[in-house]
Amino acid sequence: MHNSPIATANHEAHENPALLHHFATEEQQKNAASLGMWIFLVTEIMFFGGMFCAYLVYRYWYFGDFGTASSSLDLTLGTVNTVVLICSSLTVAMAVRCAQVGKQKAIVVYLLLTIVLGLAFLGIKAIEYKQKFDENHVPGLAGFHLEGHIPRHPDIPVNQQHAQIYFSLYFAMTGMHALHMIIGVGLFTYLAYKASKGVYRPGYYTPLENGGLYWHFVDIVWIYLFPLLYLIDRHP
Amino acid sequence: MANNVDALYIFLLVVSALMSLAIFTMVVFFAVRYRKQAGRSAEQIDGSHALEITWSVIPFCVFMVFFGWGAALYFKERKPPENSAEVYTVAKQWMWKFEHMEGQREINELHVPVGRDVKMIMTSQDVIHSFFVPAFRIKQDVLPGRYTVAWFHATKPGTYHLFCAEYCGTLHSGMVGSVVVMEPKDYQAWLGGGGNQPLAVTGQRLFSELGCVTCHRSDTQGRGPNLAGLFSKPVLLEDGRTVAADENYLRESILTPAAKIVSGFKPIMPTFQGQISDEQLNALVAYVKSLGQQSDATGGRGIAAATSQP
Amino acid sequence: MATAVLETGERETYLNKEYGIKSWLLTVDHKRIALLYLMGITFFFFIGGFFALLIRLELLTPAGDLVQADTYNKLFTMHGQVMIFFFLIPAVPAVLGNFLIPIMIGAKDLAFPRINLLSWYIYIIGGMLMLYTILNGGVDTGWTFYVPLSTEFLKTQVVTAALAVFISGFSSILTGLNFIVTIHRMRAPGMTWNRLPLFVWAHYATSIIQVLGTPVVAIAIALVALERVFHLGIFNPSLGGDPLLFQHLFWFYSHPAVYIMILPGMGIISEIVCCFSRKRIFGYKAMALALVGIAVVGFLVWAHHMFVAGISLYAALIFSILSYFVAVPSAIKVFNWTSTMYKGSITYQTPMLYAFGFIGLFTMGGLTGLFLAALGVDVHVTDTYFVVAHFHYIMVGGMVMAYLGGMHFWWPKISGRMYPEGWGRLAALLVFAGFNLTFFPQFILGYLGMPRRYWDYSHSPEFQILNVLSTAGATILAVGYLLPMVYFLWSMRYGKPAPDNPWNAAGLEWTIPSPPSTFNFDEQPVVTWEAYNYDEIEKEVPVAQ
Amino acid sequence: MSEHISPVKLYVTIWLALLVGTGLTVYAATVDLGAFNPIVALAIATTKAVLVVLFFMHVKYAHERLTKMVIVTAIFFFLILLGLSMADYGTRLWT
Repeated sequence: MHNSPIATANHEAHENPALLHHFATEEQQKNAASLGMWIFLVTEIMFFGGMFCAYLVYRYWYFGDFGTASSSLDLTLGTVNTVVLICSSLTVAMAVRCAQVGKQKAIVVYLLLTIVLGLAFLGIKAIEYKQKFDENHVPGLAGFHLEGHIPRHPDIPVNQQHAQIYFSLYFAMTGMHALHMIIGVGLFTYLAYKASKGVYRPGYYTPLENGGLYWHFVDIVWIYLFPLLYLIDRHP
Repeated sequence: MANNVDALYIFLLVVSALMSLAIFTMVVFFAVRYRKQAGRSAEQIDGSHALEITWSVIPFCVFMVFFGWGAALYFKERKPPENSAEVYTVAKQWMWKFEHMEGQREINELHVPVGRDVKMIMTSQDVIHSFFVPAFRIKQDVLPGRYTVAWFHATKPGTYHLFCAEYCGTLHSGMVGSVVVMEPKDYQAWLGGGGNQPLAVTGQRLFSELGCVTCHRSDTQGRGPNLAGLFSKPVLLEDGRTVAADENYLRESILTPAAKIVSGFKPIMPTFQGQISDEQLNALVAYVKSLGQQSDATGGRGIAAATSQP
Repeated sequence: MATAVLETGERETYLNKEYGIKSWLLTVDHKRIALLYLMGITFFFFIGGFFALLIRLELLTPAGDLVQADTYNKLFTMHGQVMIFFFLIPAVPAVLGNFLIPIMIGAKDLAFPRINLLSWYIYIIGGMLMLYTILNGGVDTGWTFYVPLSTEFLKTQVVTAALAVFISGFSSILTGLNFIVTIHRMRAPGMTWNRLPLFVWAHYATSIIQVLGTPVVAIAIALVALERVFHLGIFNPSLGGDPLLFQHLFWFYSHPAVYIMILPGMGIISEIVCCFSRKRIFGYKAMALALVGIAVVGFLVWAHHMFVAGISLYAALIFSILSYFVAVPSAIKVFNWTSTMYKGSITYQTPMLYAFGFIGLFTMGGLTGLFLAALGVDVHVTDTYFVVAHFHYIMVGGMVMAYLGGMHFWWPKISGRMYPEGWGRLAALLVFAGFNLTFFPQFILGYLGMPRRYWDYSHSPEFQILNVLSTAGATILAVGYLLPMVYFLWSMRYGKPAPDNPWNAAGLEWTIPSPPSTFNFDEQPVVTWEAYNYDEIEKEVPVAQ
Repeated sequence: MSEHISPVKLYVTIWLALLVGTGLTVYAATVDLGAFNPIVALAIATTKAVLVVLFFMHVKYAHERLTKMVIVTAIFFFLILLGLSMADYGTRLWT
């Protein structure tokens, strides 16, 4: 096909320190890294996909109980967190753009902003978890109890078992997402350090770009988690 | 059923044997005929779409015969005939507990009459087990939290192996038993032995003891739906869905009543999850089903009679 | 061509370029990493094989007399987990694939050499955790980790075993990722998709499965661990959870995983059959397409493991018919290999003997798969020894035969030495005979109704004779497996030095010295020929040897 | 992959669109749309995800189809997982 890399034994290219020995050209190296990142994101889609599948099955079975459990989440904090993540995606995109145009100081600023936003997200998430512990909404702990009734059915109390399934999924999915955020913050700390050394420049910013792809992906997962977990059956 | 399964099995065996014979013969023939010889070198052939299509389409057609035959058999295996004798089965690590409609209880041994359809209504108290009687060619996993169903029709008296076929922990291989198929008269004699209370009667007693009867009345005045004639009928639910009132529906409605509210009723029934044993649950289900088989009037009387108890 | 020469006068190769533990443990050379993997998988193969032997010894007599019930359950569990996750899945891709793919496509290395090394370390960490599990009392969930047995009932090392599998999964994912990128981005000029050896196509298809499937089983097993440790309730039936959901997620990967094992084997067999028949492959495009087709359709059939588990009848229908769809490309492959031999000039060296064995055993394994896909028959034979025999025909009869065939075929390239041909043929025959004696009786046992995972069958002594045959076969098989290990090791020192192309075979790997130098090619090769150009090779060397 | 450099204005526009989408989805959840509530929620989420993928992740400007094919493949197999699982769960109650 058309993308067969035309690699020539170009010895001059090997004097470039950023070019690893087994690649013929910088172009080839860059394309390889980018494809690798996308394939990694494929595995991430399938990783979260397993949990989304479990979610779908139980939401289909226990729709009413899921509605009640969902409404017990703090919508304000959830919305704020969504906004925080969207802002962080913008700062990441800006950081990559700064590398493209060669504004090396601005890269660091945007990366630090991203880290701050990422930490803010994690902080808010921690507050939400704390609330769930205080309210006895943690599955598997003795004393789990969710007050309330099925949406629009004041006479049907929520099923405690099914509510536990909801919260199990909630903790598994948001927990796995938070783990990705923590990894992301670590990754961006490294990138910010490298950027402060002036490593990323218009010709070479692949690690930064791939880090950005990762961050955007984690953002997209949240874009789905937010309505699926927080916004089930909230209407009166 | 065993004969039907064996017929398909033998058909598969013959077709596979022919296919492998053809392939093995070709491999051996080519290996010998075209071995390296002086003065002859390999003739290059790039392939042939015509041949490739042939050996895709022909096997595919044969496979579709396998599929169709296997599927037809499966539907027969999975759908118990009406009016089968019913045996409620509770599996646990590592034993089989059976309860006949007539009230006989057995452990690891199942007595059934020859020439009668027998429907196993099974659940597990702990992990997944699997009810497997090789002689009848049937197998069905037994799951915690719901009923699964299997059926068979024994044609020859004798004693047959019963195995648990799904790995279930330490003594998985000890979770074995036997199915004793008896001549009808022997079976009747065996049934007559115990002076047991029929399962539905046990269920009826529970029905009043647990207070079910105060709401599920035989008239239309009850706070709960009238259960007479309910079994296997479609039920219209409050949320507009219609479900079939099968064993799993009855089970769920007793354990988590709020899950499926019958149209026109309020969800006031308390849950019985964790309050009754699997055996009691089976008895209740058997009782409600028995209401379906009797005429409404008899069912009503049965309940009315039971109301006199405290 | 300036070939580097060492002070000792030897040619510099990837093997003698550097010495010392560090030069191996920190290497980023795909060939050295392949050898690191070779050590890992050989180690785990013999651990798993040891468990298998104990299982067979226990089943020699009907009563459970050799080991305790719990021990037996641990044996078959750990046999399965070790063999599947630490031998079968990495074996061909991580050893032969790792070694050969860059060379076959004319590259100096995989696209991500450091990630390649990382995936070996991840594999080893997973393996160490598995060893820890074994030494710390073992695990008895069955390799399938079925809930709720694994989450709530067993008292063994379920969490560490789950973690071991989880971690090794990432090794598999990274290997697959590396291969896909390498095959897309690193091909030499002229090495078009239509010129790739089928071995490379097979690994491309395999990698797709690794990348798409492995994460799903990873999360399923992670949820089991979470359910066990934190008592989350996702599959818990007492909360209204569905144990079958775990089975769906598990088999979504674990069925395609069978193709992770067998597809690379199919790649090897294509290389061997062509070489020893001196022929181009019959129907290159159909063969490549069939590999990818099996990988894709293989994702649509997983619930055929659950026909008696309590899934819906209608879902069973869908999965049954789709299972037959996947049989068609498999049939194409068998017929095309056979046709490749037609009018060839066939010789019977050890790799070819393994290829014959593979075609026979894979055919039988595949055909018995048709029995299991037929719903009505599956009800009877699933979870019996019939299934055990079926998947061993595919995985051991198919994949291990192909693996050994490939090891013999490329051993001269890997080690620079020839293995002893006579011993090689003997071992191939022993493996074939031992294998059939071990597993053929199990088909019959299964149809007679012996359930799998039974420690004690004293209630059915009629099963004994077939079990004795099976155990007898297993001992022959064990000898057949030990022999190659012995003579491969022997040949590293005493074997005849291998020429660059001992089989006079086609393919870029045979154009470079044995063993290759670190960067494989001194000059960037440019490919101008189709795969398996045996017509041209035969013309160049009219009568080889 | 992306030598393309997007203008800041584009990024800010996408960012604003994402924020509007968030507001919209929260609002839509409070309105009774019957069966359409989840559909609307998923449609908004998907729109947001597509914006992120196309512009923030630069897929719109990728030179080759490969990146898009990779994404489509992943979504396809994810839907296979959901679809065939629901083929079981959706038909269990059929008789």
